[in-house]
Amino acid sequence: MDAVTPRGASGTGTFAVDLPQFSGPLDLLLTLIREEQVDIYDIPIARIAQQFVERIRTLELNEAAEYLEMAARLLRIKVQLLLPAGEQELWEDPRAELVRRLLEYQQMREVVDLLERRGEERRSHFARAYLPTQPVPPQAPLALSLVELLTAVDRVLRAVSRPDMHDVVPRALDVPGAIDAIRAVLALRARALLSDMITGAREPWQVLSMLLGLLELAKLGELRVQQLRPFSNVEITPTDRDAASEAA
Amino acid sequence: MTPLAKLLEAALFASARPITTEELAALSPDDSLAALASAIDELREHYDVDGHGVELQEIAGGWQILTRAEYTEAIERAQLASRPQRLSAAALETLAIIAYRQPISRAEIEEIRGVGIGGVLKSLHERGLIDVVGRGEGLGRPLMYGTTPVFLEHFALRHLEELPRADELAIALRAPAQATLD
Amino acid sequence: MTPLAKLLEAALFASARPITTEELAALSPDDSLAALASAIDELREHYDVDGHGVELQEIAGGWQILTRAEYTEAIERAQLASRPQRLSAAALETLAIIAYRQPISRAEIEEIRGVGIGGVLKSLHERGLIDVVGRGEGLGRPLMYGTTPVFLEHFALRHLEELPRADELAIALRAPAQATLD
Repeated sequence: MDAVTPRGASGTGTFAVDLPQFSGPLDLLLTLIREEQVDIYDIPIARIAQQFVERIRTLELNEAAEYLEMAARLLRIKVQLLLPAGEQELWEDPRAELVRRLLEYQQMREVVDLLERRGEERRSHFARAYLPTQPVPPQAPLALSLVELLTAVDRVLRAVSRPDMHDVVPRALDVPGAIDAIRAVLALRARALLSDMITGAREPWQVLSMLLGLLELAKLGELRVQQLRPFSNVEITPTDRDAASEAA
Repeated sequence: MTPLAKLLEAALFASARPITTEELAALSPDDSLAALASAIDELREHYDVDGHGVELQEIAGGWQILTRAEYTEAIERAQLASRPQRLSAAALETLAIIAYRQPISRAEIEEIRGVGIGGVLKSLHERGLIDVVGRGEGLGRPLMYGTTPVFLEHFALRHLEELPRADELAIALRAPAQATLD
Repeated sequence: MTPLAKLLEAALFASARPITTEELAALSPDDSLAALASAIDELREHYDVDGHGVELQEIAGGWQILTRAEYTEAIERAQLASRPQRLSAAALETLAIIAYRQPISRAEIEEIRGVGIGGVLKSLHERGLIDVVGRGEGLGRPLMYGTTPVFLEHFALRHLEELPRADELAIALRAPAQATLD
């Protein structure tokens, strides 16, 4: 009997395979909250965090990054709760975001229960299995215009022209282009900020090209790059060519 | 049975999937929609009243003949047909989220479930339960997913509206502002 | 109908092939063969006398429910008469990529679209819009797809060069991975 309840199995890692698997960290967290019979709006975070960490160790879930991330999140919330609250008015309960996610997850689980019931009901009926082979499956005529095809190309292009969040897309840097752009700006202005230079740059490779271009021009002595304070904007000033050669 | 009801029965028997009302109407263009509706009723009642091993169900915007649940066990025991596999918990959770939030991107689903879902999404797509329905506006213009008619068939739903509205669920999600603790 | 006749109907409906009398007997081991034979007769007569769109036939030593021949024509005609189908967004995007990048492998298309395209490829192929045009050089010598004469006909084009912006788009559609960092 003990082997089926996760609690009874703690300390005996070999039973892990017999335990109900969790579909994710939120599932595990919700299970703990139910087991401990605590209020979801007032989670005793220290206790739940400890339970959570213990459970992922017992279940050998510590391989899964998602569970570790949640464990870290719980510990961070615990620490935040220990810190003095400071300004009462501005204080926001660090558990709030977690509560929101748990409620959202719980709502989804309700839909899962419903789908499970409906799916099970449907599984208890068979559809017609024998289907006569039709000589040539007649097809409805196709409605398709060239405009639709070109619009589809557009959609594909718009999608591939921006790097995907999860993929590292190698892209050629355009340093000479950036150098031209910087020279053009400095020809008109005595002083420019880095933020001005990269406002038009929408993608990382453009920003990188601009940075490399700036460094290159600085090395050539065409301009000076200055940052007055850490994290402040970078100032770019063209060096007077004559002054530069005098100094040299 | 009327000739139209017989024709409907033949067409429904010839298909493993629900046939939409429009497709049924195309079977006999001379008959009115009212005549079609009453022939469908006639067939359903015939199966119910006369006592048949099959029944007529309204699914995915159409109609499908299915065996009655009481015979499933005997048929499976005699190995004349077998039930499809159940979906995994992960697949069901992902489907539930897509059904309620469609169109939705992979990242948004992962945010709600708290786990990566690459494999699940692929297998749901392969089973025809979900499809790409467009692209989102965000970074990288992510693919947006939605449910398909096969999803409705799998759960014997007439249409998506048959699922309870989000605010009808027992745990209605509070607005974020209300969820904060004070 | 008797309970046994209903059970037989459900089993025959759910089976993909004709069922022999022995197999039918396994459905309800408590019933005698005589009872089984009379239930089969009952079902057949019910379909014939009551007027149904289907009939019970003895085929290849077994029993099978089939739609009556008189309705097959109407069913096929109805499928023909159904309204023009539109391609899904996914199918359109895939077709567009193939049109401008042919010959192209499935893997390359999937790389550009970021999603599996098995089903889409199959339906475009069934529509006759694309076909296998050869094998690629890469690993496993993948099948390469291209558009067909049906595709050209559909747009009233004489050859592929008449596709608008053919050169420009073929270059633009190169997979991003092919752009190299220098």
